[in-house]
Amino acid sequence: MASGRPLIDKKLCKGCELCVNVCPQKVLAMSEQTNEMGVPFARYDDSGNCNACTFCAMICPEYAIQVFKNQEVLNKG
Amino acid sequence: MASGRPLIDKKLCKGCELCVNVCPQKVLAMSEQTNEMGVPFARYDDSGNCNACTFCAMICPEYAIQVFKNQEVLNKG
Amino acid sequence: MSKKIFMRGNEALAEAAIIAGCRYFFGYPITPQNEVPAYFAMRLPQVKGTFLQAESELAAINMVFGASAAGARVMTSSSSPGISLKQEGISYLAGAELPAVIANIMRGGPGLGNIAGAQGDYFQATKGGGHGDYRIIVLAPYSVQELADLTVLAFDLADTYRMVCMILGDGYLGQMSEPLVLPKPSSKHFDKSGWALNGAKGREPHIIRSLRLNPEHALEDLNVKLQKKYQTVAQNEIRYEEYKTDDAEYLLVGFGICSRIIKAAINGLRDKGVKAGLFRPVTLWPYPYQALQNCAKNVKKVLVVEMNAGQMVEDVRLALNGAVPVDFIGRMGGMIPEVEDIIERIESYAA
Amino acid sequence: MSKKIFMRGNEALAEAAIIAGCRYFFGYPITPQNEVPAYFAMRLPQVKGTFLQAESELAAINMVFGASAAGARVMTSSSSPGISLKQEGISYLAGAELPAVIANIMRGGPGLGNIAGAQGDYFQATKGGGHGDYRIIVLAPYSVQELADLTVLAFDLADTYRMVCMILGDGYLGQMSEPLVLPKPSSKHFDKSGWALNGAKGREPHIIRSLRLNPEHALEDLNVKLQKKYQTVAQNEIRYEEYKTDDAEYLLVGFGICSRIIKAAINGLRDKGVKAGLFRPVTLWPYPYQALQNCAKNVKKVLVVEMNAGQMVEDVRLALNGAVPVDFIGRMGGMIPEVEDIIERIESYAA
Amino acid sequence: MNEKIIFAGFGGQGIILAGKLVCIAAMNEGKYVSHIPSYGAEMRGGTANCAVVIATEEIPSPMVFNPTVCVALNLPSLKKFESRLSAGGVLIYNSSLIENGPQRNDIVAIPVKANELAEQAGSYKAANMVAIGALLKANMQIASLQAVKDALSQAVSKRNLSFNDINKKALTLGFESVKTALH
Amino acid sequence: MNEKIIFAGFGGQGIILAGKLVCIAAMNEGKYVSHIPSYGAEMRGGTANCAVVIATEEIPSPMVFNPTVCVALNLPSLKKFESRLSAGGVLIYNSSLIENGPQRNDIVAIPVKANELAEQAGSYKAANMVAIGALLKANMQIASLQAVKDALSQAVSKRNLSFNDINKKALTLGFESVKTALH
Amino acid sequence: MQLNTKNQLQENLIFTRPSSLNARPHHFCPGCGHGIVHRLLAELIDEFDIRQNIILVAPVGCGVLAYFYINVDGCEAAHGRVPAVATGLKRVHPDNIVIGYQGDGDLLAIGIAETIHAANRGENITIIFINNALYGMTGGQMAPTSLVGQKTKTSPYGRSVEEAGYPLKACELLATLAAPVFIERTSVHSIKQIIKTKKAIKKGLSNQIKGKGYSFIEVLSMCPTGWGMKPQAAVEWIETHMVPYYALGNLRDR
Amino acid sequence: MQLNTKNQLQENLIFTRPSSLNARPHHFCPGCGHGIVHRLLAELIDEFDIRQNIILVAPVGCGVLAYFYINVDGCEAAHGRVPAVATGLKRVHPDNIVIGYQGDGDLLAIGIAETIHAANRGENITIIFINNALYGMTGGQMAPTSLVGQKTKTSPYGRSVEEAGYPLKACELLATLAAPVFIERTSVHSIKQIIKTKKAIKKGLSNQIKGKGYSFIEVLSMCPTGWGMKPQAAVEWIETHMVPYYALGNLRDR
Ligand SMILES: Cc1ncc(C[n+]2csc(CCOP(=O)(O)OP(=O)(O)O)c2C)c(N)n1
Ligand SMILES: Cc1ncc(C[n+]2csc(CCOP(=O)(O)OP(=O)(O)O)c2C)c(N)n1
Ligand code: SF4
Ligand code: SF4
Ligand code: SF4
Ligand code: SF4
Ligand code: SF4
Ligand code: SF4
Ligand SMILES: [Mg+2]
Ligand SMILES: [Mg+2]
Repeated sequence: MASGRPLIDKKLCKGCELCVNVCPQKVLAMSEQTNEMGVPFARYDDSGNCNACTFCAMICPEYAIQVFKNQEVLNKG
Repeated sequence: MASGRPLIDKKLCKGCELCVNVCPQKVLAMSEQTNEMGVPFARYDDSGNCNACTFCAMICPEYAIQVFKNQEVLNKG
Repeated sequence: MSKKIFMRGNEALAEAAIIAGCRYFFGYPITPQNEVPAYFAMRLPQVKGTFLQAESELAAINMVFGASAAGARVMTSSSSPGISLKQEGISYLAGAELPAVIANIMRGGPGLGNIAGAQGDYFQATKGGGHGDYRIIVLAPYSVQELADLTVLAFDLADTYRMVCMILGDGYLGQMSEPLVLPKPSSKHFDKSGWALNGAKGREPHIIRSLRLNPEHALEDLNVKLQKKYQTVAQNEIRYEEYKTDDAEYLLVGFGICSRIIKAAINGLRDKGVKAGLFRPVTLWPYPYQALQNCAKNVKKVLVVEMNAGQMVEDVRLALNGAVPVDFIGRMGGMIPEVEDIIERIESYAA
Repeated sequence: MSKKIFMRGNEALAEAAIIAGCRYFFGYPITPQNEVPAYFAMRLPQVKGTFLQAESELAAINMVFGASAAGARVMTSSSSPGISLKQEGISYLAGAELPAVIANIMRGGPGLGNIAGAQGDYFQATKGGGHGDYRIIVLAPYSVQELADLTVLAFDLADTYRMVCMILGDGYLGQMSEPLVLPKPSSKHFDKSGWALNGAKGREPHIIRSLRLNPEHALEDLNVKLQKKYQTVAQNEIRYEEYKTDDAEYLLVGFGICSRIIKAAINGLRDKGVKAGLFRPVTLWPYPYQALQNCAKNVKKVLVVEMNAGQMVEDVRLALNGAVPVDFIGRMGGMIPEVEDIIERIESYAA
Repeated sequence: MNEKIIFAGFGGQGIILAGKLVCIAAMNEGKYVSHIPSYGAEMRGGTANCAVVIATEEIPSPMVFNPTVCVALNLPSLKKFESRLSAGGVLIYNSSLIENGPQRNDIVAIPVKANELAEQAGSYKAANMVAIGALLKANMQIASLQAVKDALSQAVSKRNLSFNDINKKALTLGFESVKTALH
Repeated sequence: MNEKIIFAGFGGQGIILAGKLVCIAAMNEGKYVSHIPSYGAEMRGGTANCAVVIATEEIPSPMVFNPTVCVALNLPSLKKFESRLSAGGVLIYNSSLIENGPQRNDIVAIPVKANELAEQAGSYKAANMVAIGALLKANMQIASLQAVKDALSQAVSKRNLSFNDINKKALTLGFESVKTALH
Repeated sequence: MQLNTKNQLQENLIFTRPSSLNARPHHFCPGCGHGIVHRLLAELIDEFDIRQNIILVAPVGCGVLAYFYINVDGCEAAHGRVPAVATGLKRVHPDNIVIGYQGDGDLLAIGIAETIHAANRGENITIIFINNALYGMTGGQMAPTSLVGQKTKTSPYGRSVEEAGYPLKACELLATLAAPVFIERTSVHSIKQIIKTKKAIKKGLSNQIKGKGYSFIEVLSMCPTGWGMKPQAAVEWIETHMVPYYALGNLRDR
Repeated sequence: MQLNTKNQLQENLIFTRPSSLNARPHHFCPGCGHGIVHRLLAELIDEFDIRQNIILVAPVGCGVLAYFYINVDGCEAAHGRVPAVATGLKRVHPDNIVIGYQGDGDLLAIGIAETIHAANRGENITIIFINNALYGMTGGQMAPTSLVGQKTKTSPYGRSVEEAGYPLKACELLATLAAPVFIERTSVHSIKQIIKTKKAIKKGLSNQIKGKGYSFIEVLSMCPTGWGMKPQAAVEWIETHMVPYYALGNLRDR
C-alpha cells in the first residue's frame, strides 16, 4: 500500500471536519487547540498510516491540505 | 342532408376569405362591393345549398357570421 | 401607555403591516431587508394571509399588481437593486391607480455596491424611477417606532388615493432594534367595490389598466386626472418635524436615519451655544416645500446632510428658491455622516 | 456639402451608431423604436457585427454589460417601459464604469400608456431611475440630423468617461423622416486594454464589478471617484443651443422635439413684435445651469414647455434660483403643445 | 412656401409611402422637408396618415395640427381631417370611395377617382400615386411631376421597383385629372 | 447616562444576542435603548459586532463611532475597536482567546476568562453571557444583573430557552469575576 | 326518429355571437387567429355560465384588449407578467376564475420566468397561449417560437439556429414540471382544430372550477400581417410549417 | 514493475493548491461546497493551461467573489444575469473561454429566463451551477430547489407543494432544449462525486474550447450554515435528501 502524509495549513482550516470523516485510514482528527480564527483545526496523527489517497485534500473546501506521497525513485547513485 | 343559411354581417366582415375557403358547399364568395372599411365582404350565394355545418361561422375571426338551420318541428296544429 | 417591546425595524415594519390589515406579501430576498419576508412568512399563515416568495422582484411587483387589483391590502419590500427592478411595475401601478405599499430598505449603490444603509435612492423614489409622469407617496421614518407608525399610515394613504406609498428606510433602520409600542390599526374603511376585480357579479365589468388608446387624448385625460390627484395629496398629506428651529440661526435638513445624527450634532452645537435646528421632512413626496421655506425664513444658512451625493438638497434649493444659501454634507456607499463633521461645518459658518 | 438622404430618425440613429463603430446591438422590440433593431438586424451582419434580439430588456442591458466589459462599442435601445426595466442594469454599468450607449425613444406613460411620442422620462434619465448615486450623460436631439450627429458623439462620450450615454428622443423624432447628411466617424481612439476583459494574457487579471466590500469605505471611495468624474463631465460636456436670445425679453426653454414647436412659436411671436427666444439644452445631464442663468439674465420671464407634467422645469428653477419667474406649459400622454397656446401664454405676460 | 400636408387613408393604401415620395422629390429640388407617420396605437388595421411639411425655409415644427393640404383616400380620413384643414386649404379626396365630399365652403375640394385611374394605370394599388399626381397639379410649388417620378426609385423598396412604370402612369393620370393648378 | 457600547466577536459567539439582551433589560428598567448589528457585507463568516446605546434621555443617534464601552470576545475585535474607544472608555475582553490585552493606557481594560467561565457555567457557548456579567459589574448603570436575567426569556428564542439556567450562571460568574465596579 | 310529414321546417339560429362578447368590432387584422380564440373563450364562458365570475388577464401584445371585447372583469398585465398578475388575483380571490391570455413573445421571451414559476407552483389558473410565431403587435419581430429560417423584421435573413437557437416549445418545456394538470397544443387553422381548441380551453376552465390546478393551452394561430401572407396562405402555413414542428395534441391531462 | 531494492523512497507533493487559485482565504463558511468547486475549477484551468484565456462571470450569491479567488479576468453580473453577461462577453470574444458560475436562486429563480434562453441559443459557454437548495448569501431563504418540507427562513413551516410547488430540476428542464451539448448533475458530498464533478466541468470546458456549444454542470453542494447543520451532517443530507430527488448523472453528452 502506498504511503504518504497530509500537510495541513492550520491557518486556513475552518474546522469543518470533512477531512476527518473522509479519511479512509482514520489518521486525521481535530485538534484541541484553536487557530487564529478561533476554531479547532484538523491534524494528522503522524501515525505513518496515511496512504496518500488525497481524499482529505479533495474534500477540503479551504485548500488547507497538501498531500505528499512516498514514491520510489531509481537510485542512480 | 341538413339545410340552412349563413347570415353575414357585412359591416363586421374584414374580407379574410377564410369562410369562403372553409365552406364545404362552396356557397360563399367575396362580393365585388366593398363595405365601409373599404374591403370586399363575404356573401352567401343564396343557392339554398348551405348545409348549416357552421364551419364558416366557426372560422370567422370577426364573429360576422350567424347560421340558421332548417329544423323540423312537430306540427302541433 | 402601551407596553414596549424591543423590535428590529424590519420586523416592526412587517408586524405593523399586519396590524394595518395587510394579508398579502409578495417579495424576493435581499439584504438588508430579509427580516421583512421572513417575518411575514412566519406570521401571515397565522392570520390566514398569504406569503409568497416570488421568483424575482419583477414577479413580486406584478403579483402585488394583481392582488391590489383584486382589492386586497398588499405590500412588497426590497432594497435598492430590487427596487430598480420594480420600476416598470410601479409605473404600471401608478397608471392603473392601484394602491400598494412598497418598502425600500436602501443599501449602498450604485450596482451591487454593498449592504450597508444608504440614502442613494431619494431621486428614484421622489422623482420617479419609472417611466412617465407619475408620483408615489414617499414616507421616510427615522426610528423603529415611526417606521411602524408610518407603515400603518402608508396603507391608509395608498387606499385613500389609490396610489403607491413607499416606505423609504435604509439598512440601518431596518436592522436596528428599539423599544416599540405597537401601532393601532386605523379605523378607516375603504370601499373598493367600485373598481376592484372579483367577477362582474350583478354589475358592469371593472377593468384595471393603464393602456389608453382612444380617443387621441385619452392618455392625457388620465394624466390630467393623476396630476390633479397628486395636487390633492400635496395639499393634504405633507408631514415633517421641526426640532429646535424656533430660534435657529442655522437650519439643518435631513431625512430618515441621517436626521438622528443631525439631532446629535444639534445637541452638541447647542451645548456650545450655537443655535442650530433641524427640519426633517417625513413625506419626501409630497415634499414640504412651503413649510421648509417658512422654517428657513430667519436662518443664516441651511445645511443639508444626506447619506448620498446630494439628492434631497435639490428639493431644498427648490423650496428656498435662492432666499437662503444652502450647503451640503454627504457620505456615500453606506457610510454615515459623523456628528463632529456636521458640528465643524456649522461652526465654520460663524468663523 | 455631402449628399442628403431622406431617413427616418430611428434608422438614422442605427446607421450613425454603425458609423461610430458600434458592432454590437442587443435589444428587445418595443414601439416606437422598432426600426432601430430592425435596421441593425439588417445592417450589422453586413459589417461583421452582431445583432442579437434578447429575450427581454433585462437580458439586453446585461448583454450590453458583458459586451462593454469585453471592450466593444455596444448599444441598446428601447422605449419608456423597456427603459424602466433596464434601470438595475444601468446602475450596474455606472458602478462598474462601463461605457455604453442607450437610446430611449420615449412614449406616453405611465404604465402601458400609448405609443405616441412624449417626454415623461426626463427625471428618470437625468436624476437616476436606478438605485444609488450615479449619473449618465443624457443627450436630447431635436432633429434627425442632430439625432445622427449626437449618436456618433454619444459613443465618444461613453468611451471618454467610461459612462453610460443616453440618447433621449421621443416617438415623433424616432418616426420622423428628414433630410440627413450622414455623420462622419470621430477620429478618436480609445485604448481599453487597461481594463477590458479578454483573458489575462501577460498581465494581471482585470475585474469588472461594482461590488465593494472591504475595507469599510471601499464603496465610498468608488463613489467619490464617480462623483469627481461627473464633475469633470459637467465642466467639459455642456451643450445647448440659443435661438434669438440676444434681445429676448421672454425666454422659452424646451428640449428635443418640443423645442421645434417652441421655435415655431417664437417665429410667430417675433412676427408680432414680441421678443422671444429659445434656450435649448442639448445635454440634459450635465444640465447647462450656468449657461441658462446667463442667458436669462435680462429676460422678464421664462416659460418652460415640455411634453410632460413638468420635469425639466425643476432644473430650470434650480438654474435660475429665484432670479427670474418661471412658468410652465406641459402636455402629456403623447400630446404635443400647440404653437398657438405658447404664443398666447407669452402674450399674456405682456398684457 | 410652407405647406403642411396630411396624407390619410386605410392602412395598405400606401399613405406613408406617398408622403415619403413627395418629400424626397422636394428634397431633391432643394426644399426643406419633414415627414411624420401617425404610427397607430400599437393597434393593427384601421386608418393611417402622415404629416408632411414642404418649405423653402428651415422647418421649425414638423408637426401638422392644421394642414394647408389634405389628401384623403377614404371616408374616415376625410371626416377626420376636414375640420382641421386651415381656411383656404386644399382637400384632395378619393371620390372612388367617398361619395359625398366635404361640407366646408371655405376650402378647395378636389375629387379624384383614384381607384379607377389606378386600375387604368395598371393596378388598384397605385391609387396613392394618382392622388399625388393630383396634388402636384393642384399645388405646383410642392414638387414637379418629374421630380416625383425621379424620386420613385429612392422611395420604393427594391422588391416593388417593378411597379414603377405603373406608378409613373398613375402619377400622370392623377396630374392630368386636375383641371387647373391653384398655385 | 449615555453609554455607547460595542459588542464584538466571531459570528457564532452570540454577539448580537448579547446586545439585545442588555437592551431589553435596560428598556424594562425604563431606559432608552437602541441596537444596530453590523450585519456583514453579504459575506459569510468573519466577525460580528453590534452597537448598543443605553441612555437616560432620548437617543438622537443610535450610531456608535467612538464607543464608551467595548466588549471584545476575540482578537480581531479587540484590534478593530481598541483605537475607536473614547478616552477613559472601558474595554472588556475575552482573555481566554486574547493573550495580549490592549496597548492603550487611557482606557480601562478588563480581562475576562469568558470561555473558561462559560464552560464552568455549563457550556462554552455562554461566553457572551459571562462578558455581559462582567460588563454589568464594570458599569452598574447600564442595567442590573437581575434585570438582565429576567430579560433572558424575552431575548432568547424559544428553542434556546432551556439554556437559560446555564446563561444565568454564566452571567453571575462574569459579574463576580470583575472585582470593582467603575461607576 | 322517423321523418314525420306532419312536421314543418323552421329556421333555427344555431350559431350566433356568444353573449359575453361585447358588440364591438375588434382591432385584429383580417384572418387573425386571435379573433377565433376570443370567440371560443366567450362561448365557453357562456356555456359554463361563469361570466360574472371571471377575471381575465390580458397581455401586452395583440391580445392586449381582450378585456375590451369579452364582457368580464379585466386586468392588464405588464409585458410578460400575466402569470404573476394572475397569481396575485387568484391568491386573493380563489373562487374567481382567473384566465391568462398571452402571446408567444409575452409568454416565452420576456415572461418565461413567470410562466415557468406559476406553472411550477401549480397556480389554479388557466393560461391560453397564442403562438403565432412572431411578435404581432410590434410589427412582426422574431419570437422564441419563430421557425428556423423564418424571416421577420429582426431576422431579415431568416432565423438562424446559430444566432438564435431553435424555436422554443412551450408545452414540452412545461411538461417537465410536476404541477400542471393539463397541457395541450391545438390550432385554429382548421375546423377540426378549432373544435379541439374549444375542448381544450373547456378542460382548462373546468379544471380551474374544480380547483385542480394549472392548465395550459397553446394555440397555433394565424398572423397574416406579420407573416406577410393572405389569410388563406397563413392557414396553410400553419399546416405545412408550424404543425410539423409544434406537434398538436395533449401532453398532460390529469 | 518489480520493486527494486536499489530504489529509495522520496516524498513527492502529489496534491497542492492549483496555481490559478489566489493565495487568500475565502469567505465561505466551514464545510461549504463552493470552496471545493472553486478548487476543481482552478485545477482544470491549470490543467488546460487556459488561465490567460478565461473570463469568469460571477453571480450574486455566495459565489460572488469567484473572480477574487481564481486568478483570471472576472466579471460581475447582476443577480440572475450571468448568462446574459456571458453572452455579451462571448459574442465579442469568441476565442475567450467564458465560464458562468451561479447559485440556485440566481440561476433558477430571478435568472431562469436568461438561463433558458442562453441555453436555447446554444451560446458557446460553460455554466457551473451550485445547487445548495436555498439562498445562502442572504441568510437561508427558500430557493426553487429547496426540497419539499425543507424549512428555511421564508418557509418556516417547511416548503409546501401547495404554496410553492415542487423543487425545480434544472438539468431536466434544460434537457428539453435542442441546443445544449452537455448537461450533467454531480455533487461534492463524496470523493466519488467530487471526481465526477471535476470530469464534468472538464468536459464543459473542453466543449467550449472545441466550439461545440453550451455546457451545463449542476453540482449539489453543502450549505451547512443555511441548512443549520454541521458540515458532516450536510454531507449526509445531500446523500439522503438531495440525491434521491436530484438524480445524479449525465443527461446529455454530444
Ligand atoms: C417592457 C415592454 N417591452 C416591450 C414592449 C413592446 N411590445 C408590445 S407587444 C410585444 C410583443 C407582442 O408579441 P406577442 O407576445 O407574441 O403577441 P402577439 O402580438 O404576437 O399576439 C412587445 C415586445 C412593451 N410594451 N413592454
Ligand atoms: C436584484 C437583486 N435581488 C436580490 C438580491 C439579493 N441576493 C443576493 S444573493 C441572493 C441569492 C443567493 O442565492 P443563490 O443564488 O442560491 O446562491 P448561494 O448564495 O446559495 O450560493 C439574493 C437573493 C440582489 N443582490 N439583487
Ligand atoms: S491522504 Fe488519504 S489517508 Fe492520508 S490523511 Fe488524507 S484522506 Fe487520510
Ligand atoms: S477539510 Fe479542511 S477546513 Fe475542514 S477540517 Fe479539514 S483541513 Fe480544516
Ligand atoms: S354553414 Fe357550412 S355550408 Fe353553410 S355557408 Fe357556412 S360553411 Fe358553407
Ligand atoms: S371569415 Fe368572416 S371576416 Fe373573413 S371573409 Fe368571411 S365573413 Fe368576412
Ligand atoms: S398583427 Fe398578427 S396577431 Fe396581431 S392582429 Fe394582426 S394578424 Fe393578428
Ligand atoms: S451560506 Fe452556505 S453557500 Fe454560503 S458560504 Fe455559507 S455554507 Fe457556503
Ligand atoms: Mg406572437
Ligand atoms: Mg443557493
